[in-house]
Amino acid sequence: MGMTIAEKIIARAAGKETVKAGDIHTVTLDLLMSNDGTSHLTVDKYNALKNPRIADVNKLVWIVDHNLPCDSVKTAASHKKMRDFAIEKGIRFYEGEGVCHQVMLEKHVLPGQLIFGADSHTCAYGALGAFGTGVGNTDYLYAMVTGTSWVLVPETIRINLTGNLPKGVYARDLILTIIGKISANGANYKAMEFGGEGLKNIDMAGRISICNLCVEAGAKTALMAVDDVARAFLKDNNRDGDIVESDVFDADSDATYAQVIDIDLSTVKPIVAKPHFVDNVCDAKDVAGIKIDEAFLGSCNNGRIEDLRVGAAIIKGKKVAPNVRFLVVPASRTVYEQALSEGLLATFMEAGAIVMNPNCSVCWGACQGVIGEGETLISTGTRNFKGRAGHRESFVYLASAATVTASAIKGEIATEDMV
Amino acid sequence: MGQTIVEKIISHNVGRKVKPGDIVTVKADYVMLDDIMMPFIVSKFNEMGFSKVWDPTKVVIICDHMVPASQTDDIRAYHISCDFASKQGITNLHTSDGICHQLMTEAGYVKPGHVVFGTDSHTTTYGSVGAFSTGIGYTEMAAILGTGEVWMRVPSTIKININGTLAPNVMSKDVILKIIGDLTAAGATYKSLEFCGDTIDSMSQSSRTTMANMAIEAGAKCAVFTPDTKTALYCDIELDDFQSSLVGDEDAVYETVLNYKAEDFVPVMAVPSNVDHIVPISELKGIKVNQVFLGSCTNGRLEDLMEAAAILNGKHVAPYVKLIVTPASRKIYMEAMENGTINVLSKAGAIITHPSCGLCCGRTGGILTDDEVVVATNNRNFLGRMGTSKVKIYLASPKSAAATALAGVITEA
Amino acid sequence: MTSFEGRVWLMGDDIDTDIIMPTEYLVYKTIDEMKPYAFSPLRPELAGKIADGDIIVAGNNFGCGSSREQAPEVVKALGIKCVIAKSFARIFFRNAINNGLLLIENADLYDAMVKANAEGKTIKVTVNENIEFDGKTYPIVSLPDNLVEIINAGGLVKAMRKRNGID
Amino acid sequence: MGKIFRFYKDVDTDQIIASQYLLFPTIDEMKEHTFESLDPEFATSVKPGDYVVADENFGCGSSREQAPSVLKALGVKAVVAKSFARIFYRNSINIGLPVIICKDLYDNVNAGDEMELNMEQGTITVGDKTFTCTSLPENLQKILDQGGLIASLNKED
Repeated sequence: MGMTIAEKIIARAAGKETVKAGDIHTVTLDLLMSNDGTSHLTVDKYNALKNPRIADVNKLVWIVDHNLPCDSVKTAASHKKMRDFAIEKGIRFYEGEGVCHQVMLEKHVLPGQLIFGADSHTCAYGALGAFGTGVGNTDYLYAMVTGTSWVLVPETIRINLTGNLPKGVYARDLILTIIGKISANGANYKAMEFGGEGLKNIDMAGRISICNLCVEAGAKTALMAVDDVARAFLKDNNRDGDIVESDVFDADSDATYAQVIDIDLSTVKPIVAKPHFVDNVCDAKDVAGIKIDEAFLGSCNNGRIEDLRVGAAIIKGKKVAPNVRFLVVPASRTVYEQALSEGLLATFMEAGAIVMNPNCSVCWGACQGVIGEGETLISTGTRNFKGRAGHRESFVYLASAATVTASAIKGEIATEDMV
Repeated sequence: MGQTIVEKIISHNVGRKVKPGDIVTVKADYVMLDDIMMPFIVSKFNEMGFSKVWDPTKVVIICDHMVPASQTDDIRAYHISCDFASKQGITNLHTSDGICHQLMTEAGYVKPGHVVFGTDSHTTTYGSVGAFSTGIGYTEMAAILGTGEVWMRVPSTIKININGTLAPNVMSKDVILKIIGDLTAAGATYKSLEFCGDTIDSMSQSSRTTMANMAIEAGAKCAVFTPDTKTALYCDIELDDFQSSLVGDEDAVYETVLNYKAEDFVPVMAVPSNVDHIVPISELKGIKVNQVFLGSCTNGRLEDLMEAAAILNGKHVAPYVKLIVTPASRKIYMEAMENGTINVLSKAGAIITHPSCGLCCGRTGGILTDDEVVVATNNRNFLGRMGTSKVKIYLASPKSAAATALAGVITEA
Repeated sequence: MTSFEGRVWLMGDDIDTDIIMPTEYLVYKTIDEMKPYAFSPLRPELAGKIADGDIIVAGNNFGCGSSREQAPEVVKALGIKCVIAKSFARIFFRNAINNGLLLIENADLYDAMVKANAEGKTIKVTVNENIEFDGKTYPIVSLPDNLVEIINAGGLVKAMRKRNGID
Repeated sequence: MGKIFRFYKDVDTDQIIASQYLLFPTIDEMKEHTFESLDPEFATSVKPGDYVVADENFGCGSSREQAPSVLKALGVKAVVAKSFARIFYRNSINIGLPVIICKDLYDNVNAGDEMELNMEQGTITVGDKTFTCTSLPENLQKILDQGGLIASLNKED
């Protein structure tokens, strides 16, 4: 009986020959990522343990990205608690290097790894063939102390891609289409596995964007087979030598799937997710003309160099609409410096955009960039829940980098071809 | 009898010769309104019964304290700013271009000889181009918006004469900090500071701006420099006869004249929690820091970023120390991108934010908590300004700040 | 001449505007919302203790720092009848007058009260004449005419309303 | 007996506890903001022993464990929903907050009704109506019985 990628990774981490969906196994984790959203609580719980200890400090990566630079005294106290703990225990610590998932993908994630992140979008690591999943800080603490955890082997939904995305349509539109199709809990407890000839035509940024957003369909993780595109990304980050070839998995042809979805990429259109759910999607054209107050190009979903290139190409020589705030937030220092050297940041600045330091920004709604009462935001961020971007009476539309940039120029929701 | 610079500017404005102590009514050449005060200004303006500003071309509205917003209610001030501008036909509106005091001269508003009021105490900054400018409250601003004029008392002048060459590790920030220490925080209250001497003549426009900006920290009403060719170049004008006359006369009456030798200045910091509590860095060496802030209307200009970058080039800030860089304006940020400064700072580990007031105004940009230490290039180290009242704030020059970021402890450049 | 008595809160030199009203609270919609945070960096409990008619006596340079008019407004809203200091910072002085908050400069009272550790004691103020404390009289100077005009109008807003023919 | 607080479908973690409170130093400081945008009165009106009842996919969204933690800190005895989002479910078990799947309850009760939960029998009683709920998988029941994951760690020592 064949296995899916998720099953193969769990089998490896559990030290088993085979596993099947529905089994519960104890696994050894390869990496444990935690950010400033919850680390201060993890520290408190750690200190309350009878016999506090860390199984393997080399597997821990702690990243400050949600509120940076810090904007309140309470946050500052929580950051200090996290930082002091990391220093004391010798935990690898990043502050100011970018959004956690981007930093992890650039510097740490490798194919075949099983990774817990105290952040739901940890499923992004599937773009490099790693099983990343979001956990709470108690789960995190248990894994940190014991080096292990239990996992329920998820069923897998297979998404087969064929063809090519039309011009002006992006991976972001594809994943919004899929979430709209299967709904916000359509993949609850399940793994989403992407494959097919069409996947080869999607660049690394697009793949990360797809995997990252799978949690919005409830998925436990998202996975893609490692191919030349993934290997090239690791090579660009000087980590191709770290690949363990025996951990590079692809699904067996006779693997069992809970569901198989076939998508012809050429049929995908620019999509917008309307307030207040990610699965509340429609054709971007159907909401064109809705007035916006702010536009956001960034986040672990769409703050990569490829996304900035798309935005910069659209806005070059044009201006942000009067009184609209267009936030451009590279996902990491690496992306920032690349965009700087390519002149993209200058293009955005020239157009009147606000270029912020790499952080989570308005995607998480408690950092610089929040929106006010009655305001409307169009965003490449991950979520559009009520109040997610700031005031509880505000509205968030999710879209691709192209649609967001076009909207910033028009001052209302618009697609690339409308500016 | 001769006149000081500020007496000449006010005389020119009111059309007759004035002397210190005279109460006069001046006409504003420009007024500067910042976002954080806009809700209050507009409400007072309405309460006073005005409907139209006296001259929309002379009103400049700048959103800088709360852009991008970190709290949802901050947006209210943004909308009030944009709405008031649109209703009053004010086109001088900057929603995300940088800090007000940088933009007032950089964007071409304030020129030598102007009389300018702003709803921020650091409005003294524009004295660097030979203007009279001072901070006022929002009620008074509302009255000026309606009438275009305001009463004031002609200040007496303290002349500060500096001659010689500054040491390479001494910046104009060290000079003004030392002077504030000597004058004390209230030593120049109600007075004008007039800077002159060959050290001042050889200073860049940017360095002079740092000094004018901080005059308020000695309580001064304003600070003025004689406009020269550098000023003319910066303001993109040719000085007219009046502007060229803005020199303190030989026989002008000064309240005090302070003479300094440039060679006597050393790198200093203002230590917690008073701007006039000045200590040479040689006596502070080794104090551990958690964060360094390079920015603000005091020291967020291209020259400041470049001086810091020269020290940081090819190196990296100390582990666990955050270096936060907030350029003073969009133009400065873009120039610093263009000439490679931003790349050097980023490679050294700096966190570079969008141009705004940032940490200096204490609402965002790197707030700290109990027992943390920050070395900052801005203008105030008051208790609680950057977080809790147990945060220790040291004010320094960009060079000293950069050297400190590298070492992780207070260090002389 | 008007005279009044009030309980005294003693504060030091250089009480800056970040102490009187920290930036964090400046965007609150109303002065009433800001009130509880007045003086909080230095004396977090003080705002809750100040009662209507109390008087602040301070050292040099009271109100130095920013131009935030919330500072004098909040002092007035707390019920402070007047602030007596050795000296005032310029912008604060102007803002206080514009809001009708009485400020009195006196060099000796503060030293005498600090020496006697007299926080909480009552003093008597006769406007434009003198202050009485502990059996001694401290003379005060009169305000310039143009300021008296603004105070008499009830602050700058009222003066402007009159000018615009509203009141 | 406890009172029912009834919420709809796809209640996400931002509604349970919004981002701007997550970095407060303690759960106790956060808990007064629970369900702030959906029901600003919730935190003050909920009593220990009360229940949260919801439709499908309760707790979707982020992995923030602050979400079940604030409910537990306010004394919520259990959350009963037609289904739960994965991370929320796991987090709740880990901290010892019972999360009960019951397909029929939501459609048959009103906010403010009094209900009784019997976890051993897997039943819920509201007035004269009784509903059957699914019991927890064995390994999860074990964690819950131990008093959450932390307690199990402390027991090992």
